[in-house]
Amino acid sequence: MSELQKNEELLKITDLKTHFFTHKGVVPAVDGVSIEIPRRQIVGVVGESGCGKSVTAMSVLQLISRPGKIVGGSIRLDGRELVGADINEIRSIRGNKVSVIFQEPMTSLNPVYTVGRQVSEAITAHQAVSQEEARQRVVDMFKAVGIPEAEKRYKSYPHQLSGGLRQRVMIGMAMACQPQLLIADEPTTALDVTIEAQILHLMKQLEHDFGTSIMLITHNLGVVAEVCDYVYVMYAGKIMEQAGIFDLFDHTAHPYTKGLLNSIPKPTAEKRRLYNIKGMVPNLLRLPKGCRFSPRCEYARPECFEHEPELYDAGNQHLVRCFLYKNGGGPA
Amino acid sequence: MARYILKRVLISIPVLIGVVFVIFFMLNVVPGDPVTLMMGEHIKPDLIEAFRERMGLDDPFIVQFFNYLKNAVQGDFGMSYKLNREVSGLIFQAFPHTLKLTLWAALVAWIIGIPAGILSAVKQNTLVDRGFMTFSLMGVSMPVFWAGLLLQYVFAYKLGWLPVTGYKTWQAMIMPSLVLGWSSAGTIARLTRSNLLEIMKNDFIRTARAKGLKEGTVVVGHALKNAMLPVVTMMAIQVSSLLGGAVMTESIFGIPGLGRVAVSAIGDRDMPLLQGTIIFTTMLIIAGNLIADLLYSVLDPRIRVE
Amino acid sequence: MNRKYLALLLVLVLGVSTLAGCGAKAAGAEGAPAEKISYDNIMRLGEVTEVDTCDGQMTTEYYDIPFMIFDRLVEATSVGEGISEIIPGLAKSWDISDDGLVYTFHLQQGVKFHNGKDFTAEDVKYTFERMLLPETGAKNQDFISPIKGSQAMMDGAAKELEGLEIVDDFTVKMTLEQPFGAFLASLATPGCGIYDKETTMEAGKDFGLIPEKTIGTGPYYFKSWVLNDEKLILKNDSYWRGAPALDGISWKTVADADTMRMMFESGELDVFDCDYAPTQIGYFMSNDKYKGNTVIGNRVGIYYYTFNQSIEPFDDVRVRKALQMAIDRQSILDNLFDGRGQVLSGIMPPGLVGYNPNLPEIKYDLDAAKALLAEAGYPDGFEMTITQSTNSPDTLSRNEMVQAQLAKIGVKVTIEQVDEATWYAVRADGELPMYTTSWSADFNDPDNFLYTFFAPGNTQKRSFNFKNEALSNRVVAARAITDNDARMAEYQALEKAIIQDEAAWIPLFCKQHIFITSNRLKGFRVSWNGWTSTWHYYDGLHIEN
Amino acid sequence: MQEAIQAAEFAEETTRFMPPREDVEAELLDDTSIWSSLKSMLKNNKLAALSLAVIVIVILMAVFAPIVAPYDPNFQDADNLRFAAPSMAHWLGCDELGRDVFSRLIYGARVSLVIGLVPTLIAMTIGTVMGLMSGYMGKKVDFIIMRFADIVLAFPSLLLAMVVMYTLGASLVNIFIALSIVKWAGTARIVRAQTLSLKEKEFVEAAKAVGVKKWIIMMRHILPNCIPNLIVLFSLNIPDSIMSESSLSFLGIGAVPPSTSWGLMVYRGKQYLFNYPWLTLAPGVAILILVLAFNFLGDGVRDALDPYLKD
Amino acid sequence: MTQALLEKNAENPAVKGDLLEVDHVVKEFKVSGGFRKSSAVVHAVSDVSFSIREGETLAMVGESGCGKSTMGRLILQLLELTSGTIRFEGRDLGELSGEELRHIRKKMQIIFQDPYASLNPRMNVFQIISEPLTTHRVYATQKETEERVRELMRIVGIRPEFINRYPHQFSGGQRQRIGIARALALNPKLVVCDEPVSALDVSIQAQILNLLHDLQKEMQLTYLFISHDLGVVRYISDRVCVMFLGKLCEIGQTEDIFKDPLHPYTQFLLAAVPKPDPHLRREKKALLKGEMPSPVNPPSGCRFHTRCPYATDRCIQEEPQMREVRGRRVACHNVECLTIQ
Repeated sequence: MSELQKNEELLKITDLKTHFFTHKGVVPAVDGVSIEIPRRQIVGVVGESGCGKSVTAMSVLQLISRPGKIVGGSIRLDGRELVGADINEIRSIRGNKVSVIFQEPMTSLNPVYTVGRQVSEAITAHQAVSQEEARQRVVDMFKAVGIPEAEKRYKSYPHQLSGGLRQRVMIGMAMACQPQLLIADEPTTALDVTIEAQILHLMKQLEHDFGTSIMLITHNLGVVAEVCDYVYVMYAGKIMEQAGIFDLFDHTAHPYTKGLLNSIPKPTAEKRRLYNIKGMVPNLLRLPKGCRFSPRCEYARPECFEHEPELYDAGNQHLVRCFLYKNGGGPA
Repeated sequence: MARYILKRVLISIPVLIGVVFVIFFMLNVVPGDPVTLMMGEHIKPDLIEAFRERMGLDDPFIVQFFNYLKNAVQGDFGMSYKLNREVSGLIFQAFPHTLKLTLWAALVAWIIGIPAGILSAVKQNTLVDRGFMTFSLMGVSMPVFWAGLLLQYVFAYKLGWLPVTGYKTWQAMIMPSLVLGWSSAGTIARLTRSNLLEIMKNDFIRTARAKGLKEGTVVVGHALKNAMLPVVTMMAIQVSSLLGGAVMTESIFGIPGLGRVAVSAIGDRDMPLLQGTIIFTTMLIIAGNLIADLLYSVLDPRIRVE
Repeated sequence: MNRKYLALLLVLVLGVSTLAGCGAKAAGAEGAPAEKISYDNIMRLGEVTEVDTCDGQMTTEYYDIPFMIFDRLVEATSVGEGISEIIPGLAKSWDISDDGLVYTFHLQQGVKFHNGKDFTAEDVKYTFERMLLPETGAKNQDFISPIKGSQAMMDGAAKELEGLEIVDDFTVKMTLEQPFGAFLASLATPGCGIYDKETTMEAGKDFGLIPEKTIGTGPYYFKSWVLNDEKLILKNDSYWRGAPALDGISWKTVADADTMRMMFESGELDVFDCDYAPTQIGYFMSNDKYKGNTVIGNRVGIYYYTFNQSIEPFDDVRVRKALQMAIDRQSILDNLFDGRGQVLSGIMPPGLVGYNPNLPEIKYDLDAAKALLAEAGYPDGFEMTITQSTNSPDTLSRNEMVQAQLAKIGVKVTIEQVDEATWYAVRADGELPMYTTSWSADFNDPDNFLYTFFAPGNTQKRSFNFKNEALSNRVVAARAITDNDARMAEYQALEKAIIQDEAAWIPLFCKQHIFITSNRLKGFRVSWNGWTSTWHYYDGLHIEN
Repeated sequence: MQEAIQAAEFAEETTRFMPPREDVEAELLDDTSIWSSLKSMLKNNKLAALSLAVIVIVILMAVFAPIVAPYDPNFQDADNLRFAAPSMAHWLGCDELGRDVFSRLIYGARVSLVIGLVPTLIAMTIGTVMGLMSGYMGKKVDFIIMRFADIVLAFPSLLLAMVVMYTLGASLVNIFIALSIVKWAGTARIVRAQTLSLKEKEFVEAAKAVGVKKWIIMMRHILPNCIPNLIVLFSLNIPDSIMSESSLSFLGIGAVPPSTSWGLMVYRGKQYLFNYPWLTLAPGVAILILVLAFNFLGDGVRDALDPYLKD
Repeated sequence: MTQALLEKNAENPAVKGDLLEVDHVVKEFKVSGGFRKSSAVVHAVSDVSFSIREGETLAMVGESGCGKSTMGRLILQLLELTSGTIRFEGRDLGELSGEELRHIRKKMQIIFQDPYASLNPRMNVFQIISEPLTTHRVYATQKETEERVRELMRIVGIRPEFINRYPHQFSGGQRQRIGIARALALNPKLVVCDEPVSALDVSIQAQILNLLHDLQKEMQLTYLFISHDLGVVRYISDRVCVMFLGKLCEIGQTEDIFKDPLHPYTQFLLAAVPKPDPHLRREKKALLKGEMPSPVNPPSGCRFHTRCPYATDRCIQEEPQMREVRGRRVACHNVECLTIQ
């Protein structure tokens, strides 16, 4: 029934909790995150290392390995609940309806098999096609993702390709079954800027050509500004702010997001001191009481150290987890 | 490829010469005169001297060494003092039996070690893991001769299923290969396990899972081949340890192989025979290394010859 | 590309394994019979060390096959408990001159070697001269060295044996340097088997090594020899005494005695020689399964400990006597050999001509031993070393018992283990401090004991360094005493003087040689001297399946 | 400047830093020292903990053998106690000379342990020095040392040990020498490999940039970082030495009486397997358990130190 | 015009004020390629010349594999030159004796990229920071050394109480501070910063950049700042040199280069950087084709020609030399026509 609801988001993550049960204690890497990804959109998830953005993404396909575990919340893809679903059902979705590309194209490809074989495997895992047909589709896909001499590259091993080509192969693999959702986990971080520009361009093109939604995980606000339609900002396992791309940059609300934006060296001639957020990311094992950003926040008020703020609506699909916006207001 | 093999063979020559030298040196500083052992008790000293001279035993050490080397290159390892036969003949007679035993044992080691390693890795830190590792490590932890004797006692003496000794039939080969193979299965299981665990942490495993592959396909199709690469090189090291173990296995199971030759040669101070045997086994080990390297290069596309 | 390499690899692996297979076959073909041999009527025996040669002249250790494939001029056979007798062999009769110097042998006629050649006097002469020529490197010259001119040959000074004369095709005359009472007996030793001149010369170094080239006149011919595996002899259908009842005899080389025992018990061998596992005697003897399957023979031999008189304090006769008294020989015999033997106080064991049953007993007496030690200046004992060769757990047990026993009189024993070759080498240099070993008779004469051990030179070679030259010289002189009774009396006197007065060694005991046979093997006998190797493998032995 | 200091001071309360990858598990392991890794391994790996307990018990028994052993191991009472079956008085029975097997086992543990430890230590010390020099100095030094290692590694190790033992004669010290000769090359190879990778590390470059002398770099920067690897090697080499000794004993060139090693006991006892099985089973099982324990502990140690080895 | 002159003088080694002069430096690595491949030569740095003036920050930018890190290590004598000369304070480093080199090392230090690999995990903070001091026996007593270490820790913003802690007890940013303290221990003149912030999160990156900036002012440091992050480079540097595949493309004042890049590679590089401002998003972006060529077989002529949309036949055949164009130095045959476009 829910499948019929036309306006349903493609992916709806509600109050997701993914914790890691280490011998030192429980690490709440993702601590109640809600993300919605509409069809045909590029949604960015930004944050610094350890904020839980990748864990969130991996939770969607349940690629969390021990000692991590999804302990609560719901992930609905096209109205189907994925949390608690049968592993075979998840498997039928992986690489088929939802696929992933990773940060390191070198280590993400198996060094002992040809790239062609690895990509065609993604097809044959989900569709009953002949080897030859799978092969043809891989070659077509290679062409689509801009791999020159696709026929020849089919037989190449990962180490014979450059970083950029490898990432194209990864994207080709992800797109092989024409998924509805592509999760891109820091897809350009390991690449040089000129290659990064190529890959970002390719992703936008794919979104355009195939109508694939993209969940883009990154720490680079430049990349976000370049390609995303809507952005979630994460900090220490929680969403701090979410807004449309222009809203986020033009009306930055959360002190953390502001801090992040101000930390980036600006393209101005003056050599002023850079703004920096004091302190560092908290240890998830010992989260501060109240707002988890409060110890680093210059606007922190006594209540910030006591209570955890919720996401408050700042209008125009702009939500902020900060008491400053409790009543729709903003910082002075 | 051919050039590479040639290069490797050339590189191993100095190593071989070194081996010959070490053995030659060690055996020449030991007490006990082989000549008096060979000759009758009533031979006059001057005849013994004449014999020594004829055998070149009076030459300076280094001259003897080079003479030996010269002959060895032509395939002449001299005559066994004790057995009065050509050393090369003795070695070639014994070698096939050792090779057969070693290959069988290697097979057993792999049949026990690899599945045990895989299962232990997949079920890491469970009872299954501990059980399989214990089983395969037990082979390493028992003196070969003791394990052999117990097996003989149970399967040949008590149950009568298998012959106590022998090497001509497959039934006879079961126990020796089991004893010897088991003794190196632990190493293989351990290596397979740790490699597999290591490989399973790799990003490409996550990629494979993300493709929607079944866990079995991920392990066997993606992890195993990578994990097997170092295990293949292990073969080389195994040649050495299997040959060592064969010394005892052959004694217990009455297999007329190189190990027996070496043991009796040492006991008899039969220098030419001992030298020949050790040099030959060394060549086997070097060849094993070479084969392992070649295998590695065949299996691993990253270092494959283009 | 990938496929090609895999194919290559496959070929490689297959190649290696086929090579192994072929190799095994090739190796088999060299020595092992190509045709399938049925072991139904073949006696299967085992031994722990591989043999270096089957040429009886070249070995002092291994006589099984030389006994069976060659005949000697005369044979020694046991005719009763501990009594042996010389019977005709290739010599059907012989005359001895009155002065005991000239032996004339009349040879059997019509005897053929395994290759069909006739046996003649020429073969006897060749065989004896071959033994003496230095280039042969033979080791058993002792047995024929009494023949005149043998020393000259051994020194390389003569090419022919002066004392051996071919009278005609079937008569040989041998002249001795001096009378030697045990000469006939020594000709019955396995080292004196007669070879075929022509084939032996042809075979050269291969004689005794390659079965086809090792030709004799014996009841069996040498069929095959796979080193470290099996030696096989098959019956000589045209044996001059008549073909043996067995189809053949096989010796399996099994390096490990415990494995061998299991092979016997699971029916893979027909005879188990308890010498390989003396500790198992009790087990076999008390096991109902083997009742009636034990064959016991007295070993005409003796276990003993030596003293090296060049080493302090063994140069003191009181110390030597004290040690003689401090060892509980009966306990060793009981514990290590299940008591199957007899404690001895001399040199000559029962069963040897000249054995003296009335020799005073050396008593186990710790107090007397301590007193003697104190008298010699060692009231608190001293430290000493017993040397043994490695890989001999039985010797080790014996030494450990002695170690514990001597501790009771304050003597601290260190057991030193060296490998066999070193042990022999050091012993030959006269430098082993103390060791234990055994000796059994090659031929039935005291000379085989006293001369071997206490002739000048020999005592040094065995690391006794026996200092009483007068006694040593008497040992040599005794050889030439022609009157047998007088000779025996002299030997008994010498025995008492050397062992009891001089305390030159510690006699322990003689022991029984026990064999356990399979149910199917009948008529197994022990040779007169208790050896494993026996000429009796011909006589009366058969298999009932 | 002031601001920077403030920020840093603030940081002290939250000493955790998330590395670039969100691999929480690995990152948490990384934080611990060798010692605490081992401790937590023992807590989590019951088998390794049990193994350690076994080893400690054996070591204690060996050290306090005169107190623990109920009898003098060399006291013989062949006439009364020969092959006495296990009983309350003699837990593991008596041997062919009437000696108490249990007491001999305890004393034998001394020799077996010493043979496990000493040659391993010697070999690894030599191997470490060689490996360090070879890896760090490179060029000719490397070439020469590695060719020596090749020679040793090309030998069938048991045969080499046998030859050495025959050359030198059977004795405890010679076993040490033989096993050390056989084993140093393996360590050298591994240390060399690690030195080669450590040599490229930035902290070594930093030291070079400062002008620190070669051998100080080796000792201060390279060697300490090889330690996890050496610990693993050590724990896995010990059982190997114990087994080698038993092989040498079988060939009659192992431990020499009156000292008795477990290998020797197994070898001498095996002839009584049929009738008096405890003579060979007791020491055999003892070896099995001890070597297994070392192997399990070694495996545990390796698992625990794995993050260090990858550095 | 004056600036152009200044720039020109700066490139002239004869002019005083140059702390470091790099002259036609070439570095080739022989790669044996393991045993299976025939050995190859990697042309890591090919004929590079530039100089650094005292007190300035020269940034060296380029993509991975362009040879910028190798250049840094060559300057510090951590690698041997294949050819060319490097002069520090006018002295040819290649001709120094071991002792002189040790002495001069005090004046040149390095800060590394990876805060994890750059500190010895088995040494505590005191040992790490004091190593330069003890190596050069700066202080006679342990106490003085410790005092200095504590001072350095204060300077870089690590609480001196942590002196006995080990690296793993610190965060990446703090480790980087320790690395900086070690580099500063001997009061160096030149500090080579090899991607000092690229492994750090944005917020920490800002802290470290500020620290480096402050330190430069206080201690009159000269930086060679190696980075691939153009934003960071623009923030911190006075001058920039751009490298491509072992060669220098362009060198000049930072602002000049960022506002008006001359070399086609510099242009593409700057265009490729994602701007943290969605309003600057362009649908059609000028993208650089292809991948970085291999330094084992660098392209003939201009090394950039395989990717350069403006490449002519001349570019394929003839290697462009560095020449002065509008106040900076560029290695491109077609600079003039390009800028006209």
